[in-house]
Amino acid sequence: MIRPGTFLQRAEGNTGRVVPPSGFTARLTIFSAAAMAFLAVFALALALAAGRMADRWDAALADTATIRIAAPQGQMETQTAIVQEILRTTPGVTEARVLPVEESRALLEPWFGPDLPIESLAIPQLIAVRTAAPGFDAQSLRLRLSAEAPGAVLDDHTRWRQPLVRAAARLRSLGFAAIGLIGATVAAMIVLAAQAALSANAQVITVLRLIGARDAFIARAFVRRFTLRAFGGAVAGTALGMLALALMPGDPATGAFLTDIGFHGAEWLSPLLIPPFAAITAFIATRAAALRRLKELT
Amino acid sequence: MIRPGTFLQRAEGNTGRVVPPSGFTARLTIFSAAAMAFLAVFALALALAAGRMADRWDAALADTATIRIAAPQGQMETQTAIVQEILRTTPGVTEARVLPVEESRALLEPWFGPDLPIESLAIPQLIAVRTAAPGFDAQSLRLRLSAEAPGAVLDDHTRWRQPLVRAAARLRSLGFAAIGLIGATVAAMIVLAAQAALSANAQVITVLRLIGARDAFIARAFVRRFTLRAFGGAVAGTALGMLALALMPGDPATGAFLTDIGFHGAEWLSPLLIPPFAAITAFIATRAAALRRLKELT
Amino acid sequence: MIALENVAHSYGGGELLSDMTHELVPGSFHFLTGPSGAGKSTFLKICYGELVPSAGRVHLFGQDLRTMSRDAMADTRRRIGIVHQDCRFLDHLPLSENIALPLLAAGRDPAEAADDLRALLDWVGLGSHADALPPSLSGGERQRAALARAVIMSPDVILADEPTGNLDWEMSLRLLRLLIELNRMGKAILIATHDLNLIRTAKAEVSARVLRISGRRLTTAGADL
Amino acid sequence: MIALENVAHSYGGGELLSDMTHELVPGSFHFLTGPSGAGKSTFLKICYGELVPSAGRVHLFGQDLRTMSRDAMADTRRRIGIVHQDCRFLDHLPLSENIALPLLAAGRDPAEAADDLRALLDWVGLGSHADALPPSLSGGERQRAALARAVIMSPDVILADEPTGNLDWEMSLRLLRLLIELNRMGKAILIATHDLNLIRTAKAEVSARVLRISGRRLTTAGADL
Ligand SMILES: Nc1ncnc2c1ncn2[C@@H]1O[C@H](COP(=O)(O)OP(=O)(O)OP(=O)(O)O)[C@@H](O)[C@H]1O
Ligand SMILES: Nc1ncnc2c1ncn2[C@@H]1O[C@H](COP(=O)(O)OP(=O)(O)OP(=O)(O)O)[C@@H](O)[C@H]1O
Ligand SMILES: [Mg+2]
Ligand SMILES: [Mg+2]
Repeated sequence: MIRPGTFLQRAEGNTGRVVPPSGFTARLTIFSAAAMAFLAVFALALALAAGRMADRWDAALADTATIRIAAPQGQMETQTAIVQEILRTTPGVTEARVLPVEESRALLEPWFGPDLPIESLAIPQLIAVRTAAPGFDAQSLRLRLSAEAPGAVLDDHTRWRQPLVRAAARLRSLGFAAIGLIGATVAAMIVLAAQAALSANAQVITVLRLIGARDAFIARAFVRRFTLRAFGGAVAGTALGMLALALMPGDPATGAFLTDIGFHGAEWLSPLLIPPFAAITAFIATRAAALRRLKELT
Repeated sequence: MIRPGTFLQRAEGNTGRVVPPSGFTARLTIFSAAAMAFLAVFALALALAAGRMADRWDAALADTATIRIAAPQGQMETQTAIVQEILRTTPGVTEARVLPVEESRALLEPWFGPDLPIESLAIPQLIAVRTAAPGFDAQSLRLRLSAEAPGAVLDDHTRWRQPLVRAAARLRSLGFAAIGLIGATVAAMIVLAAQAALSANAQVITVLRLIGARDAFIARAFVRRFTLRAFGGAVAGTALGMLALALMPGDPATGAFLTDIGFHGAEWLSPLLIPPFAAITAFIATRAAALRRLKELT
Repeated sequence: MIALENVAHSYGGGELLSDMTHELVPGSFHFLTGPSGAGKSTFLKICYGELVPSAGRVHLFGQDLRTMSRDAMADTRRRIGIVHQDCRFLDHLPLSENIALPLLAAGRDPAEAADDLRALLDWVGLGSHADALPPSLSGGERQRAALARAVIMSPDVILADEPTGNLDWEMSLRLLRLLIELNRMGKAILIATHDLNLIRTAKAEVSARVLRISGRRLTTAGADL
Repeated sequence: MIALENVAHSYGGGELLSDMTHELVPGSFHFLTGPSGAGKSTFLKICYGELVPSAGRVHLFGQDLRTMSRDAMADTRRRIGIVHQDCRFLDHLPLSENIALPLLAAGRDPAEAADDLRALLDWVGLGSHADALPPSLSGGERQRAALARAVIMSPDVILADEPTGNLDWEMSLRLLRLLIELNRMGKAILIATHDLNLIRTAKAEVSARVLRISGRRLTTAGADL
């Protein structure tokens, strides 16, 4: 069980003493904050990984195309030259690279084995093209190619891209939904815990009001305590979550999305937003609940 | 805000009346159960999708191998026949299928385009082999092949499989960890809410004990109420979660794992385990907490 | 029915009660007095087993407190009517249900005793408050309600801690008369009180003994009271 | 200082208090009596603004209750010492801190008043209980603590609801003497009580008026009391 450290008690000062220091509402608040922060760290990691993967797909596919030139042995070089010339004058093409034989062979290897007699095959020449989204017009390039280099075929990967881009979009929204869901749950749990604490301490509030304590004095005692508890709990949960992620055996070699859940570089800073979020939520929730409750008393 | 329906009140009967009907602990219990059930539905869907993908990879790769025969035009058929004969007598091989030209061509198409003059190419003959894990010994098959059909090479996909199998294993454990995490959180939240309710109702317990109510009578009133609340909340949360999943735009066409989160067929029954789990947890937690609290009183 | 033998109690600090021996027999009527903080409530709590004394033996209806099971203790409590000094109720149930609660706990149907309940409420002057929730009652009304709850099961022993502290003299007499009535039916009565007038009035009607806690000891007050 | 003008109150049902007019002036000493449930506590709650009456006007230190801001109300409460019938405390703070609480709420440092606090605790006989938590106090000890808390700020008005209900006669007299002392310093005192002996004793020492609530009206009891 996570308990408020002495630092919490010290941070509360003298006024805070009028609220009972521990008890079940304290545990409840701290635990809710910690559990939700822990889950939020994972959701955040998931969302970031999803975003990363979406970016990767977009970057890898959206701006690339391939031109395949199939021509009799003699005309291959001419046609390649023509295509290169065409690409040089096509708006939106940022790079065109004629694939050397080794690369074509590497692409084929899984199917034919390393001892493919590639020289003896009339395999097509491949040109990898990098394009810039707004200026590039695949249709007009296709027309020019068929007119000037009939052996060249443009493949702008649309067939592969469309579903992947759709998937990426859904993925992003899934990530955001998860974060929103967790955030709403944190907020609701803290609101409920604050209300629970206020109900449990109804007597404290009544006594304080009767001896002439102002609303601000009473509310402050509760708000301070709850904000600190939510913050402390969230810090603990976030730290645990980050630790768990850091200790998770990494395997980036596979490049698969699912094994890539975790934070990269500066992303490690993003979960640090969780405790302030929890604290602000607790502050607002407790303040509103306390003032509402106080309004019921004269 | 989710409120206990009248059915809950009716289910409690007469004894239940001794516990205050609503208030913040009721809301807290119901909300915790609902929120956690909602999250659990998603975690379950995630875990199941992870499991599905792991299975797919395993099935697709673990028990397959490819034999590639590169031989001069004339010897191709002989060697193919020899290899087929060898496979027929190899223990652990459950199926061997000579790939027709169309399939080889389909595999190559992404690289060479549809108008590849496949007949004119001396492309290797591919044989897809299905193996049964325990009996199959890749090493001895390789030795036999090199002795009897020197043009045949066995590719048992180890190179591709290893990282994917590793990834799949990690994926499965990730899924289980998520479910375990949520489950533990549900349990802890319910335990805390039950303790909160017992503390809030300390006076009820004291009064009942003083007027001669037996422990079982007092505990029953609380346990019943809490079990019903946790169950009701979890039913609501599970229903909402399942609804959200059902309404999520499906896109199975892409076949990508991440867009495949959801339940398939009989899997839709699995989240129905969540409410009983919540109810049992609440039952055990409240009973233990109530009896522990009662032990403090004489 | 309730027997204390060389009972002593301390709450951790010095000893509060020392070497007290006393027995409540059927038909007896006792008052318990002593300065505030002397240990009257503590003595009563020992009598009905809410507190286990630090030393000595307590027998409730023949059973030793230390060896009693929890269920036996609950069953015993049904034979003892208790008015606590700070009368506590189930704040969410109307007064009538609160007073009928001992019946429910004993597994009886409160509806059976509806007539008794009504007569009792009228006697303690709460007939018009049957549906009120306990927090809306006045201090004296709570005390009367607590007494009504203590006697509804017609228990063998009635222990009342300061039952008239917030009541006017007429109402105090009314409650006293109810207790005297019950005493005549053979119930044992023990009332902790500071109200000497009440004690004097009672002594005029029944043979009541007055116990006094002073200097940690239990003494019997003489006729000088 | 506290003035009620044609005040009436009902809790929803019939009218409980009707057409009450009364003023507490500095140096006055009042007792308030009436049968249990007559509305004494209700009257006091109206006097310190916990209840807003259904009709009539209440002025606290010259300000109209209806137009007072919440902060002004809090500040006014610091000039009124209140002993509630069911004395409530902060159960997690030791008695001494509970009694010093009004100082903390007023923004003063409780440490300054440490000597006053000690003297006050000794006067009400709680010197040895300064570090006890409220739930471990006896009924009478709570009442004395509540009175100590009410007077620690040396307020202009002291309203006490049944402050001696759980106290023995000696201790009641001690508290009465404290209140008479404060009254001689010019404080207005209003005590709701059932204890006629207490009223008689007080009348022998100060010129106390006795108010009576009966039949929804506020009357002044004559010398017949
Ligand atoms: N739970 C407790 N822990 C510590 N001390 C306690 C506890 N309960 C009571 N005491 C102390 O024991 C003493 C006797 O308390 P008790 O309630 O028995 O007194 P009492 O005779 O009933 O007094 P009163 O007439 O004021 O009700 C008091 O000084 C009180 O502070
Ligand atoms: N919040 C409330 N809601 C409804 N009725 C109430 C409420 N508070 C008090 N009453 C009723 O108003 C009447 C007067 O209550 P009050 O507490 O003023 O009486 P009192 O004169 O102080 O009596 P006592 O001497 O018993 O303390 C009682 O009958 C009580 O039931
Ligand atoms: Mg007592
Ligand atoms: Mg009153």
